[in-house]
Amino acid sequence: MGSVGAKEVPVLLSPEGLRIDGRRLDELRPIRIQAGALRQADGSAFVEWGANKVMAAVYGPREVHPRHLQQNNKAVIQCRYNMAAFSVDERKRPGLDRRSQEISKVIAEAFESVVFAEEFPRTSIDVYIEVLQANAGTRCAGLVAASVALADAGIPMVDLLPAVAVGKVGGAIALDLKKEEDNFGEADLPMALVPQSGRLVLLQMEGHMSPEELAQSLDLGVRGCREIYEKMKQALRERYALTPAAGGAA
Amino acid sequence: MGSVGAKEVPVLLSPEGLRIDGRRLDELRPIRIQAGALRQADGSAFVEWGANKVMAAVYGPREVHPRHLQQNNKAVIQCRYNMAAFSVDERKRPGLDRRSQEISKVIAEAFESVVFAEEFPRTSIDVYIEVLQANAGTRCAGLVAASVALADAGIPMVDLLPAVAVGKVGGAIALDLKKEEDNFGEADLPMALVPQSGRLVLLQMEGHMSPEELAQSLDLGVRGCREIYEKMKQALRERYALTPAAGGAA
Amino acid sequence: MGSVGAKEVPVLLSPEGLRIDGRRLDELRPIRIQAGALRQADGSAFVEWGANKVMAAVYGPREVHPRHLQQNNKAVIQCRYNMAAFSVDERKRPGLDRRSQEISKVIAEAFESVVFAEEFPRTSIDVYIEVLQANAGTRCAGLVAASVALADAGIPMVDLLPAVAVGKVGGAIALDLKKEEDNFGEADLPMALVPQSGRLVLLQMEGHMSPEELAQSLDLGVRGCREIYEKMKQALRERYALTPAAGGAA
Amino acid sequence: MSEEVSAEILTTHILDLAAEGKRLDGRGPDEYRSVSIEPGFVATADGSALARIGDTAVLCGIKLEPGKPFPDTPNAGVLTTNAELVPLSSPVFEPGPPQPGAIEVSRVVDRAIRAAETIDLTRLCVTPSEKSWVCYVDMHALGHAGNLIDTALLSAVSALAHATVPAKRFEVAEADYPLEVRHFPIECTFVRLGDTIAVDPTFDEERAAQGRLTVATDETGQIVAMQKGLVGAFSPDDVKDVARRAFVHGDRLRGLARGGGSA
Amino acid sequence: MSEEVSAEILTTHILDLAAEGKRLDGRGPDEYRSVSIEPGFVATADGSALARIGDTAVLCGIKLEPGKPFPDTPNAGVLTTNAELVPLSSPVFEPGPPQPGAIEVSRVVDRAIRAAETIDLTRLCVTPSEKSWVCYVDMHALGHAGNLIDTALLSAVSALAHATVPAKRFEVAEADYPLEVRHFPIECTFVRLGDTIAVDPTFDEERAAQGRLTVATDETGQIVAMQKGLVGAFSPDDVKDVARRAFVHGDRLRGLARGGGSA
Amino acid sequence: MSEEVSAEILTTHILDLAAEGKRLDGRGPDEYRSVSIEPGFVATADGSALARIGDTAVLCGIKLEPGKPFPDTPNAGVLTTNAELVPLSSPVFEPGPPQPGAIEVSRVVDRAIRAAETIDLTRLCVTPSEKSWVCYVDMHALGHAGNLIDTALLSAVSALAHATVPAKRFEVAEADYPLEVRHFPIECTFVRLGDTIAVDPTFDEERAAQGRLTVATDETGQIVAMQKGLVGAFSPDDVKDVARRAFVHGDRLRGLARGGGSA
Repeated sequence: MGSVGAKEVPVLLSPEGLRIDGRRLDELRPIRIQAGALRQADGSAFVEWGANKVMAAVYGPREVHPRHLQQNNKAVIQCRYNMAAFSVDERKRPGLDRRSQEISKVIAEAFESVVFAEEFPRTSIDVYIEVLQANAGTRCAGLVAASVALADAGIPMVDLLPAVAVGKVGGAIALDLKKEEDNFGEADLPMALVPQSGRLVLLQMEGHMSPEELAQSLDLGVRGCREIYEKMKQALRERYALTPAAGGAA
Repeated sequence: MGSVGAKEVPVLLSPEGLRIDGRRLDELRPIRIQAGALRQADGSAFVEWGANKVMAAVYGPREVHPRHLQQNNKAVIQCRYNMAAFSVDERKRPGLDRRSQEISKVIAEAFESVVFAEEFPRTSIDVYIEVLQANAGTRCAGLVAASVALADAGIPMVDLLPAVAVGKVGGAIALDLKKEEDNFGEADLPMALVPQSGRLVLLQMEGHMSPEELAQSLDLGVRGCREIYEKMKQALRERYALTPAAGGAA
Repeated sequence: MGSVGAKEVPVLLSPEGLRIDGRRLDELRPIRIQAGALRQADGSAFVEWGANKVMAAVYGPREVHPRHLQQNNKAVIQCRYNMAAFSVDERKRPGLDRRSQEISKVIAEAFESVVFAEEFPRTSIDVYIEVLQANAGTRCAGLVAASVALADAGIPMVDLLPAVAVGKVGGAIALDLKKEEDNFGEADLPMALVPQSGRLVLLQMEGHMSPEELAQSLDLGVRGCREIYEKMKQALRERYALTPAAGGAA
Repeated sequence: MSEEVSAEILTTHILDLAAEGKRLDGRGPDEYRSVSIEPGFVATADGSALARIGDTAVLCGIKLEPGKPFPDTPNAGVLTTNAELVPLSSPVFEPGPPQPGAIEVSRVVDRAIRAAETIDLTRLCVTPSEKSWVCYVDMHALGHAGNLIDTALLSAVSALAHATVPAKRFEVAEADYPLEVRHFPIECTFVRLGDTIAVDPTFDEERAAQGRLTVATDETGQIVAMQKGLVGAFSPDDVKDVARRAFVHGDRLRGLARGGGSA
Repeated sequence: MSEEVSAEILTTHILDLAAEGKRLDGRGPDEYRSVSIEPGFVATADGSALARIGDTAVLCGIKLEPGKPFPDTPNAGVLTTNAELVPLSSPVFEPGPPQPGAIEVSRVVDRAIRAAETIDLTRLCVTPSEKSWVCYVDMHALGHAGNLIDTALLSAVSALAHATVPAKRFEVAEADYPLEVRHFPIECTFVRLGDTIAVDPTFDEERAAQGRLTVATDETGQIVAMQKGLVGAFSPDDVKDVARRAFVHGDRLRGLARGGGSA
Repeated sequence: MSEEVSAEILTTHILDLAAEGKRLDGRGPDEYRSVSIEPGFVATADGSALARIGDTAVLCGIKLEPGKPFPDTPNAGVLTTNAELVPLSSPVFEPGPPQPGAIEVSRVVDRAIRAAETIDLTRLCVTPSEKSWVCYVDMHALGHAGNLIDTALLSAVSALAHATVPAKRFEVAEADYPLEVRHFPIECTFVRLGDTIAVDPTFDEERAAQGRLTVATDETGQIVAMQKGLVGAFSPDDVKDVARRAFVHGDRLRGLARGGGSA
């Protein structure tokens, strides 16, 4: 999407309808989810998704910092999505830029839509997402990791929150864009689904899509989310099959 | 005043004693004051003065933020004078620079000199001034707008605070400098008057003036303030003649 | 120590074993300590040490700011080591850089190791160090000044804290490096001693030293500290022999 | 009665009304408040417009200055978007660094402008890799009575449509010339109030909302940007329906963004 | 007895004394505390001076570095003034970013230096639009017992008067040379205490004051800067009278600023 | 039972055990927890390594970019070290600007790398005074269970040892080439627990400690950096003893830093 005035644009779709990495249009990148990756946190997860590596940790319910954010009738959910300086091609200055702050906000709002926050008045549930290696789709990978971490922390929720981005590359709607597709594609549409209700709690979009393409994208994204949902549940099952806190990020 | 080493200096006073825009030395620029320009605020005013456009709003008396500024025996008066990025020729970075912070301080002190703050202990009266288009004299325009906004908010005060800058251009003392006069003139002296007592609660000066010129400037400035005072009262009369909250900045 | 890739390296040790300013290897630079240099502070001291000029002031025990740092069972000791913009060859931007923050931390920890902080629960003891002219060894000069200021403020302590840096120049271990020695020497090792116990509460090191050189450096530094200790006690004796608050930094 | 309690009562009332297809200010669920745009409000800017939707007002000023292209887009100018939600405009905004809400407004508007290719950034390049125009889009809130996003984009698109490239002043060309605007993205924001999805929410409706959804469309029938915000959820069918409605409103408001005026 | 209460009692006492033309430290209303200036206090600076008025002390250091002229003044060097009111100097100053009080001191001193044309900035230009000296005037408070503004300007003017342009060190010229100071502005600060207007206020008098007025004069009989501060008011006749008194004190203190010493 | 009280009980217990030469996790006073290093963890970095000591984990990524030498070292590249103690890694870290603890870790690691002359900065100079490589060493904590400093330096040295200079990508040379690492500094941290001085403290041991001492050694038998931290004191003999022990552990861990693996 940031390609205006860029040097050269690659071919994103082969005549056979295969993508730059050989995937079909409706195919996810490989995804590996490890619940309980950090011993210090109340809940945690490590996600490798294509060439993304994302760690998430949950602390809480605990005291609210800063104090004036405390709410009398429910927990506040604070999210901090952060990218490591070395996670992208050009070194990123440490600290939260505007993009990270916006993503932190929409992820927090997504979780507020499913967590039973009124069970923990006057507390904070802090969700931390660290992107260690980025290759498009980090907000979705972060959401998936954080959602598993919340479950690992025992925070009661309506449901897990699978997430995936759909996009448009070479004129076709495609699932789960990787970096080159995201950079040079025509549209990007990340979403997060509540599987139980079939509703979306995160939805953003940028690019060009007709109403028909939007409809097609939403359908494809929902299917992708349901596929990821199974992997999330599997990761949590594995976590509790193991002896507690086996640890190890990698 | 910022002309040292600059490219070229214009002629500021004609042989007939007229100024760059045809005004006499003791003549104000056109001024239009609209009380009650913002519905959200407790009081507000919009001022167009020459080529200045300034909006002011007052909120309060209300809770003090940050809390430690609270005073047990009176209201604190907080002022924020801010310039929009596009209000000046060269784009200004958003946020308060040192100049804005100094002006905020002297304006707050001017209002503290006339507001009956002891009537509202443990509260804050917040005065916000946004300069949307600047052409010299914005602190005076801001003070006039904020003073009308305080009256519009029903804050009890000794008196309204008219304000104007006097300066020295082409060797002569002149009322209400516009931008070219301010940039290339020899002195600038903004002031704010309490009409009832005839005393000044804001006074700054920069440039070169003999004691005689200072005396002349103070007299001219006081006359200018009294002229503006009439326009401020007229704006408030119009405000209350109208049905409430007619709104509309422009 | 910051000499990699620098322009030229001077000769630091003469064939006679004398240093760049004619000192022997175990010789301190001249040091002058004035206790009670500031009337506003609860305790203060001004130290001229070689070409260093350092002022220290102590305020407290007093209310803790910010409040959440307050400790129920003891005083918190807060230290702010700051360098004036003009104290070094190349102008330093005002405010605390990372180096100043690290030094503030290790100095605070050194004082926490000797002050009877539990005598003043829920208070703060604030130690301010301003480096006005720097020539290597400012953290030690600051520590000495602050230690005398703490005594001047009547804060109960196990002992005063003399401090000095030892280094390696021209292959030899030398006491109390000056700027050229620090810039082009092979090692720098600042330390602060509790004379009563013979233990070190501040110790840092950077450069290259064999274990034997380390042992030699520690012994030389301890001797240097004991020499400075005498000057510190003398300064406090002079302070109380004088009529109170004779003042004057210079 | 505390602010918190009165807000809760108001929320209940808004939801009750919505269940009957009604709104507090008498509008239907698919009705905008009055909209007006005044281009050229600020003479010191290279382009400007004051947009109002009801009592929400945003003033946008454009400034163009010579600068350098980014290394990864050597043939393009630079576009910088910033929204200042100054405390003058609402009791809920505080002084200090931009809050997440202000950042979201900036970024959502920025995405719509950029994705719609509102201006051709390559035409803002003077010498590849060396010199290009930097186009600052500064939006200043002057009143927040709900739906800041739509108001902000209206002000920005209109300000761009009336902007001049100060090429003569900066000695880049012989004469100043108008900034060319190729597309006119319009953002339409909706909120869920129970089973009703209402367009152009007021401040109180935003507080009562169970989800907010913004859809930006252009004049060629394309959706160019979307943003779901606040706590709450939308079904895929909701999204499709909202997109359809966004085109209808977008076509109507686009005329204002081009020419100014009120509707 | 709380700090607040004791401050209030002290204020009443100061005002009572003032009504009889007296001051807490025995001075008359038109008397300064002892003033001293020590130039050359800091060897690492290109110029420096430690100024004291009573127990108020400000150390100013000048640094000159090669830089670039501002685009709108291509033929002039750059002057940058900064006051650090460090917490070492008073229990009322806190660590952290500069507070409004520190900003006011910086700006008032800066205006006096600039308006008086203390140094000829065009002589700090090396190559128009390309290279010029940046002259940093950094003031560091070492004790705040009232009247920081006058003390700060004394330290700054004296430091400038004793400064050297490090032209050789930065390879701009063959040899270093003294910075030329053309004018010697002196600031005199007054406070209203009831009907009395007293010069050179102490810390407690500033707290008791019903208005503060600073007037900067130069050696040619010109007023070059003024600043009214604090809560309170002055009549135009007060201002004229204060200006007259500022010239008398200014002429006396100017000798110190030029040469150092005490009075 | 409050956090404060339980921490105090734990401290007493740790000190009691130490008096008998024992530790909470069964180690002896001179034993490290398990140590492992995984080089090449991050593909987007020019070099990277994930180091673990027990449950403490630090991920270091190296980035090299063309830049300019500092004026006072015209023949050298630039090395920049930064540690992010992100709140994900421990309940004691808070969001916001770097705290003194994070700054200390950065600076202690930076000093060890620099003093040991780990990389030859002059080889990172491309054109003297004009162009050089800037080498960013960014360390990201992923778990803080005590002894961050040793873990951080292990991650940094290993990441440097496995880094590539991206000379082709930045068009500085025909091909990328490995960054040459000349020395392998290893930091060993000890804490005083009563009369015992224990290596590789856990989080709880650091809280119980009466002083912390870190010694960095290189493979040539030199001590290159030291840092005493926390409240507490060490005698000169303690320091000499700790240095001796640091060499033993250093020699063992250096192999891991070079090649990766676990011990």
